[in-house]
Amino acid sequence: MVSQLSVGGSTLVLLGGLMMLWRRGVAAHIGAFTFQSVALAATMAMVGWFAGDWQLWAVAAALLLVKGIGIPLLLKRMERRFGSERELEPYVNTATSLLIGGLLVLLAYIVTAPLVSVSRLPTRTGMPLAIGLVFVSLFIIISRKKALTQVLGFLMLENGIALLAVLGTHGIPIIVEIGVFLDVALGFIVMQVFVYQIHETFESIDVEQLNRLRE
Amino acid sequence: MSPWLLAPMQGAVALMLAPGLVGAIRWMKARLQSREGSPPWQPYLELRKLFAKEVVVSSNASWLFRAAPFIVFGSAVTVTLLVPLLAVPLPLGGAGDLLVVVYLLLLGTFFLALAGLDPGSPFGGMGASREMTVAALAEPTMALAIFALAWGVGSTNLGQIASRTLSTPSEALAPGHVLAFAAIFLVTLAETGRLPVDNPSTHLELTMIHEAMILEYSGRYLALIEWAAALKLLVFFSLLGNLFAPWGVASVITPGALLWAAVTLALKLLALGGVIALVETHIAKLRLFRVPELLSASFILALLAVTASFLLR
Amino acid sequence: MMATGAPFLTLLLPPLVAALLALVLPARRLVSSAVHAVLALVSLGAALGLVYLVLDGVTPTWGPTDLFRVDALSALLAVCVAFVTTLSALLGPGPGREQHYTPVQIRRFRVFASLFAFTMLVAVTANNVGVMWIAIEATTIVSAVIVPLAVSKASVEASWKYILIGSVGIALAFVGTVLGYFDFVTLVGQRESALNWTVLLANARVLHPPVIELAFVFILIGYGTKAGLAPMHTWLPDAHSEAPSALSAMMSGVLLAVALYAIMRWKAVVASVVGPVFPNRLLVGLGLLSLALAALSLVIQRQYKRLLAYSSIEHTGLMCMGLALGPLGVFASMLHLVNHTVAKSMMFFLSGRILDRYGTPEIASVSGLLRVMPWTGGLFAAGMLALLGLPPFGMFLSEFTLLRAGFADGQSWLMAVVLVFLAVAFVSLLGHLNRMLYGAAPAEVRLGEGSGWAVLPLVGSVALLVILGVAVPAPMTALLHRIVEIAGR
Amino acid sequence: MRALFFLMVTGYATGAAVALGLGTGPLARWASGLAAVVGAAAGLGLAAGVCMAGTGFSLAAPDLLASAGGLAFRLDGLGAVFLALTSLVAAPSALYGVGYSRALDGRPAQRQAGFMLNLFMLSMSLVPLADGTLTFLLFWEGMSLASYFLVMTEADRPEVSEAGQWYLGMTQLGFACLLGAFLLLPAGGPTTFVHLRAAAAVLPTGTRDLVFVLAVIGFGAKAGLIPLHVWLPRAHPAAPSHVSALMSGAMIKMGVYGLLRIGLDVLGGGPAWWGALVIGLGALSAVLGVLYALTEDDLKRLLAYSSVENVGVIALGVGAAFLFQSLQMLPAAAFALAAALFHAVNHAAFKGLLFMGAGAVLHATGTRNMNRLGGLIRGMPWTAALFLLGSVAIAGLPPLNGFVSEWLLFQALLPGIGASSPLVAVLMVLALGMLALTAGLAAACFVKAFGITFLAIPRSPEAAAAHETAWSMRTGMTMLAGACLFLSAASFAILPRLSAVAAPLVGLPAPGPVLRAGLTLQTPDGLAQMSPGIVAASLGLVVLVAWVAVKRFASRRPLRVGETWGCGRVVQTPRMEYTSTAFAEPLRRIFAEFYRPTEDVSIDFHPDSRYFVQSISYRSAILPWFERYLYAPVIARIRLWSERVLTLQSGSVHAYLAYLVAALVLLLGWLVVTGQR
Repeated sequence: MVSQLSVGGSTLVLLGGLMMLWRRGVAAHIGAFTFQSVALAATMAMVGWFAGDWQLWAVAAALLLVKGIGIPLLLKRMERRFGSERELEPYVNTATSLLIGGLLVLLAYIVTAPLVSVSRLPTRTGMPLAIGLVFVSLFIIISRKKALTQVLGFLMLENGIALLAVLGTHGIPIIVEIGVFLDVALGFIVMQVFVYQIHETFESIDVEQLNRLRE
Repeated sequence: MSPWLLAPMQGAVALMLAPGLVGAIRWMKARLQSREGSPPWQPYLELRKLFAKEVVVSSNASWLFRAAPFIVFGSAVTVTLLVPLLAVPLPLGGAGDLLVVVYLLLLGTFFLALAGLDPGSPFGGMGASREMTVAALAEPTMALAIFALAWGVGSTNLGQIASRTLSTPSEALAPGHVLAFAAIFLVTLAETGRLPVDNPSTHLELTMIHEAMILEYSGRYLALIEWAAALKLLVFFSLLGNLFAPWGVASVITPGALLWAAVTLALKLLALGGVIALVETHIAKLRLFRVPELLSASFILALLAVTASFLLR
Repeated sequence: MMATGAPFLTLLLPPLVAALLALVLPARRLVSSAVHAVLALVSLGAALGLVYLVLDGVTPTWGPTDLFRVDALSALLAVCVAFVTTLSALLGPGPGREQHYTPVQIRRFRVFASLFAFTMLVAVTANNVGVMWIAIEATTIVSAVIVPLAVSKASVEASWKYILIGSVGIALAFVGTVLGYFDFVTLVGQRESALNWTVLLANARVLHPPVIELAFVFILIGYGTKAGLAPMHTWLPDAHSEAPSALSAMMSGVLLAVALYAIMRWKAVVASVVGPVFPNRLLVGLGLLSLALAALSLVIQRQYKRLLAYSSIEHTGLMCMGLALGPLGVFASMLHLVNHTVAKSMMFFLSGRILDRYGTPEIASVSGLLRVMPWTGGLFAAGMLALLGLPPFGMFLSEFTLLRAGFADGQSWLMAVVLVFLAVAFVSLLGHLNRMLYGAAPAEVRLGEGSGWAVLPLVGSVALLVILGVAVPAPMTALLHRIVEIAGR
Repeated sequence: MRALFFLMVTGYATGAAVALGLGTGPLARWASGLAAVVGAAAGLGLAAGVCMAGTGFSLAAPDLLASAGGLAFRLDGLGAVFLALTSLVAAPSALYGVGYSRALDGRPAQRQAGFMLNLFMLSMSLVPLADGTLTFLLFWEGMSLASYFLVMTEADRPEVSEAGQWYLGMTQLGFACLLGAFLLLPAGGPTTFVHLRAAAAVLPTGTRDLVFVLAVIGFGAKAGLIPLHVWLPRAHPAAPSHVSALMSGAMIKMGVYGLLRIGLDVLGGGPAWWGALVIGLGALSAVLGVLYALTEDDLKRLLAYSSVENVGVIALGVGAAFLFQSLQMLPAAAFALAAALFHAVNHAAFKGLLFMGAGAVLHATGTRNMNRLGGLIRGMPWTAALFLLGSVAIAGLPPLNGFVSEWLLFQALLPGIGASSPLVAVLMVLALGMLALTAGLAAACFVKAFGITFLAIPRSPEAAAAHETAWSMRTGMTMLAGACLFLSAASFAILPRLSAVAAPLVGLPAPGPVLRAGLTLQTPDGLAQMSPGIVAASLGLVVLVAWVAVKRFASRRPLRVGETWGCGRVVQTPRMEYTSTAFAEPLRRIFAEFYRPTEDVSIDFHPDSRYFVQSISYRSAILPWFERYLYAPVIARIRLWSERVLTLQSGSVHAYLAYLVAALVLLLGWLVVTGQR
C-alpha cells in the first residue's frame, strides 16, 4: 500500500520533470515545477502519515509554502519580465529529449539496484524514480539555453534529492533539513538576482551568449 | 760517455742535418725535373744570410709576433731531444712519448698560426686558418697510427717501440706497421707543407698555406722559422725511419755506434727525401677543399692499421 | 573530550560580527578596516588555540549531539581559513582602493567576504556531515554574490557559471550524503546524530559496501566540483580570474582546501567500509586528470590570473593524489595544502596589485614588473618559484615528500607521469613569469611601488613559506602526524 | 674539519647577507666578495684536508627539514675533488666579480647579484658534501635556482630572457629525471648514500638500468652533454662573466659528479652498455661541441660550446671507467677515472680563466662579437697574456695542464683496444679517433678565439679604445692562470691522490694504480711516461739558448717597423683582415654536411654600372639540428595538446555541465560494471 502510494507519488514528481522536457513556454515550465513541488509535498505528507513522523509533516508544509507557492510567485514575476523569451531551440529537440529522459530513468534503475536491495523501508521502491529525477534535472540544465530554465532545472534537482531523502530515510535530521531549506531559498534568490543581472548586461537571458571567458 | 750528453748531441745533429735535408730534396727534385737546381747546401747559405739581415716588422704586430719564432723553433728543437735519432733508450725518453712529440709540434703550429694573424694581413689570416684546418684534420690519423704502433708494445714510448722492432724484426713487415707507415707518411706530407697539400716552393699564391702565414717575417725571425720547418721535416722523417726500420740506431752508447747511427740516419733521410722528391715531381697540388679527402684516406689507413694490429694479436 | 562553546564561539563569531559591523561602519574609513583585521585576528587566535588544544590531546566538541567537533584536521583547516581571512581583511577592497570600488561595493564585499569566511569555518568545524554540506553550499552562494563586485559582462558570466556549476555539483554531493545517511538509517535506525562523522566512522564496519561506493561517487563528483578537480573544474579559471583579487585569494587559497577536506572526511568513512583501494583509485584518477589538464592548460595561457587559477587546479590534483598514497602521502598532501594556501593567497593579492597598476589581465602586456614595482615583483617571483616547488620554499619539501610517498607506495609509473606534467607546468609557468618580470616597462605605466605598506603582510607570507621549507615547526609536524592518524588509512 | 666546514658556510652566508644589507655601493661589493673568498678558501682547505687525510668528514643536521628526514653532510674523496674544483673557481670568481659588477653600482640588481652569487657558490659547494637524497636534491635545486637568477642579471636584453627560460626548462627536465632516479632507489627508510647503496644492491636489473638512464639524462642535462646541451650556449654567455666562469668551470662538473656518485658509488657500476652509452654521448659532445665552437662568432658562446666539448672529453674518461669496470679491468678503470677527474679539475681552471678573460674583453669593449674585436693585445696586455695561457692550456698543448689530462686520457683509453670483446675494441678506437680530432679542432678553435680577438688591427672603434681591466679582475684571472701552471707542474703529485680517490669507486683497494715514477707521470703498466715539468724545462731552456744565441750572433741592426705588406695596396684597413667567420670557413666547408650552412648574399650595384658595388650584405647560419629536430617537435606537440585541452574550456556552461554529468555517469557506469563482477 505504502509502497504503491510512494511509487505513485514519485511518478507524479518525475512527470513534473518530464513535462519540462516536453513544453517550451516559460509559463508551462513554471507550471510543471509548481505541480511537481505540490506532488512532492503530498508524497512527503503521505510518508509522514504512514511513518507517524510529525517532522515530515512540518517539512512538507514548509516545502509547499516555499516551493509550491513562494518560489512560483517569484518565478511568475520573472516570467512577466522575460516572458517573451521562450526555449525555442534547445540543444536537443523535444522528441529526443523525452527519449533520453526515459533512458536516464532506466539508468537510475540500474544504479540504484543496491539501494533497493539493502533497504527494508516500504517506500524504497520509489527511490529509482527519485534518482531518475535527479538525472532528468541534470539533463534539463545541460540542454536548455535560458538562464531561467536552468534555474528551474536546478530547483527540480533539489526536489529529486528531497524525494530521495524522504523515500530512503523518511527524512533527514531536522537541523540539516532546516539548513538545506535555508540554502535552497538563499540560493534561489541569488540565482534570481543573477538572472536579472544577465538580462541587464546581455539584454537577454540566453546563456549561450555567456562565452567570453575561454582558455 | 754520459747518456745525458746524448740529448744535446741529438739536438745538434738534427740542427745540422735539417737544412741539408731540405736542400737535398730540392736538389733531387731539380735533377728529377732536369733542372740544374741550387746545390744541396743552399739552405745553410740562406740561413746565414737571413740571420745577418735587417728585420722589418709590421706596425700592427705585437710582441707575440716577435716571440712566436722562438717558441716555434724551441718546440721543434725540444722534439729532437725526445725522438730516437741516434740511440735508444734516450735519457729524456721518460719525459715525453710519441704523443708529446705530436703535441709539441702542434704547439709550434699554434703559435705560428697566431703569428700569421698578428700583422692583420689577409694572407696571414688565410694561412693560419688553412694551417689549423689541416693540422686539426691530421690529428686523428696521427693518433690512430700512434696507437697502431703502440698497441703491440703496449706503450707510446718511442724508445720502447723502436726497441721492440729491433728485437723482433718480423714486426716491421706486420700489416699494422705497414699501414701505419703509409698513414704517417701521408700525414707527413700534410704537416710539413709538402705537395699535394701545400707547395713549399711557392711564395705568393692564393693557394699557399705555410708560406702565407710567414709572409710578414724577415731576417732572423724568418731564419728561425725556416730552420724550425726543416727540423719538423727531419723529425717526421726520422720517426718514419727509426720507428718503422730502427736498424742502425745505437742501443749501446759508444762513439762508434753513435757515428754509425748518424750515418744510417742520414741515409734514411736521403732515401725518404728521394721519395718525397719523386712524389712532388709527379703530382700536382690538390685544391684546398680536396685536402680532407687525402686526410680521410690517411685516416682510413690508420684505422685499418689499428684494426690489423688487434686482429693479429 | 571537552564540551564547551568558548573556543568555537571565538572562532566562529568574529566573522559573523564582522559581517554585521560592515553594514553599519563607514566603508572608507581606516577604522573599519582595522576592526575587520582585529576580528579576523581573534578568529585566527582561536584557531591557533584549537591547535594547541588538539595537540594537548583534547578533541573539543560543542552543540547538541556534538554538532561541532575539532580534531587535528579541522584545526589545520581552521587556521588556514582564518589566516587567509586575516590577509583579506588587511588587503582586500578598502581604504586606498577608492579609485576602483565604490563604498557600496566595498561594504558589500566586507559583508559577504566575512560570511564566506564564516561558512568555511563552519564547514571545517562541523561534525555533522549534513551541516558541513550546508556550509559548503552556502560558501558558493555568499561568494558568488561578490564575484561580480564590479559588474561587467565577463564578471556576470563568470558568476553565473560559478553558481550554476557549483550548485549542481554540490547538490550531487548532497545526493551522496543522503545515500550515506540512507545506508546508516537502514542498518542502525534513525538517530539525530546519524550524520555525525564520528558516528558514521564508528559504525563503518556494518555499512553496505555497494551503497557506500555509490555514495562516494556522488560525493567525489560533488565536492570535487568545488575543489576544482577535472573535469568539473571549468568554473574555476573564470571565477578566479574575474573575482576581486581578495576573493580569488580566499577561494583559491582555502575554498578548494575546504572542499578537499570534505572529501577527506568521507574518504575516511569509505575506506573503513570498503577498504582503501576503491577510494584511492578514484582519487588518483581524478587527481592525475586535474594535474594533466591543468599543466597543459598552463602552456599557452594568456592571462596571469587564469594562470594562477590553473595552477590551483594542478596543485589540488597533486593533493588529491597524495591522499591516496598512504600515510606519507597524506602527510605530504596536507603539508602541500598549507603551502598552497600561503603561496596562492599571496599570489592573488599580488596579481590584484599588478592588475591595478597595469590595468590589464594579459601576460603579454605586463613587462618589467621588477622595475615597475620592485616589492610586488620580487614577491610575485618568490611566490611563483614557491608554487613551482623550488627550494627554499615549502612546496619543494611537500612535493618531494609526495613523490617519495608515491615511489615508496610502488606507483613508480604514476609518479613518472606526474613528474612529466610537473615539468610541463614548471616550464610554462616559468616562461610566463619571465615575460612578466623582465623587459622594458610599458610607457604609460607609473614607476614605483606605491602604497608599499600594503605588501608588508605578504613579506610575512614569503617568510612563512621559507620557514615551511627549511624547518617545519614542531607543532605543525605533530599536527600533521595527528592528521595522518585520522585520514591516513 | 668541522671548523673549516662552518667557516665555509659562514663565509658564503656572510657574503650573501652583506650583499643584501650593505647597500649597492663598493663597500657591499668588496665585503661580499671577500667573504666569499674566505668561504672558498675554507672549502679548498676542507677538500684538501679530506684528500690528504684520506678520512671522510661527516655532519648531520637532522633538525633542518626534519619532516623529510633532515639534512646530512659527508665528504669523501670523490666529493672532495669536486669541492676543491668548485672552491678553486669560486675564490677568483668572487674577486673578479668585485670589479666586474661595478657597473651595477647603485642599482637593485647589485644586491640581487651579490646575494645570488654567494648563494650559488654555497649551494654548489654543498652539493658534493650532500649525503643523501633530500640534501643532494635540495642543494642541487638551490644551485640551479641561484644560477638562474644570476643568468637573468642582465635581463633587459631579450636573448637573456630566452636563455633563462631554456636554462631553467632543461634544468627542470633534468631535475625531474633525477628525482625519479633517486626515488626509484630506496623503498622507504633513510636515504643517505650508504643506505642507498645497500638498497641499490638488491634492486632488479631493469630498475637499476632505469635509474642509470635517468641519472644520465638528469646529470647529462646539467653537464651539457649533447643533445641535452641546448641551454648551455645560451645561458653561459648571458650570465655575467664570473658567473659564466663558475657555471662552466664548476657547475657543469656537478653533472659529472652526480653521474659518478649514482653510477659508480651507489649503483656500483653496471653492464658494459652503460659505459658505452656514456662514451657515445661523450664522443658526440666532444666533436660536435668543438665543431659548434669553431663556427661561433660570439666569444662567450664559443667558450660555452667549448665547455660542451670538454664535458664530452671528461665523459669519455668516465664512460671508459664504467666500461672497464664492467669488463673487470679494474686498474684501467681507476686510471681512466683519475684521468677524467684530472681533466675536470683542469677544465675548471682554464675555462674559468678564459671566461673571465672574455668578460674583461666585454667589459672593455662592450661586445662579444669577435668580428668587431681585434688588436686588444695592445690595450689589454695582461688580459691578453692570461687569455693566451688559457688558450694554450685548453687546446691541450704541452706543457700546460690541458695537455697533461689529454695525455692521460689517451693513455687511459689505450688498454680498451686490448679488450677481449671486438665491439669494445672498435668503440675504443673510435673514441680515440674522436678524442684526437677534438684536440686538433680545439687547437684551431682557440687560435681563432685568441688570434681574432686580441691580435691584428682593431675591427671597431670600441676595440681600438679598449683599456686594461681593474686589478681585482686581473688578480682573479692571475690566480687561475697560476692554477693552470701549478696543476701541470704538480701533476705527478696530484695524480696519485686522484688515483686513490678513483680506486675505491671501481672496487680496488685504496692507493689504486700507481701513476707516478719519481717526478714523472706513468701509466699503471709502467710502459709510458711523461713529465710536463721536464718538457717545460727543456722547452724553456731551448728557447732561452736560442734567444741568447740570436741576440749574440745574429745581426744587431735595429728592428725596422713598416706597413704590413699587402700586394701593393696603399692603406690597410680592418676590413681587409680575416674575420672570425672567415677563419672558420674552410672547416665549415669541410663539415658542410653537418653544418648545412644557409648563405644569403645580396649585392647592391651602383645604378649606373654593375661593375661598381654599393654594398654587399652577407648572412649565414648553420642548421640548429637539435633545436629543430629534437626540441621543436616536442615543444610543438605540447603546444598542440595544450591548444586541444584549452578547447575544452570553450566558454559554454552547457558543455561544462555536460563534463560534470559525463564524469558522474562514467563513474557510475564503472561502478555498475565492476560491482557485478
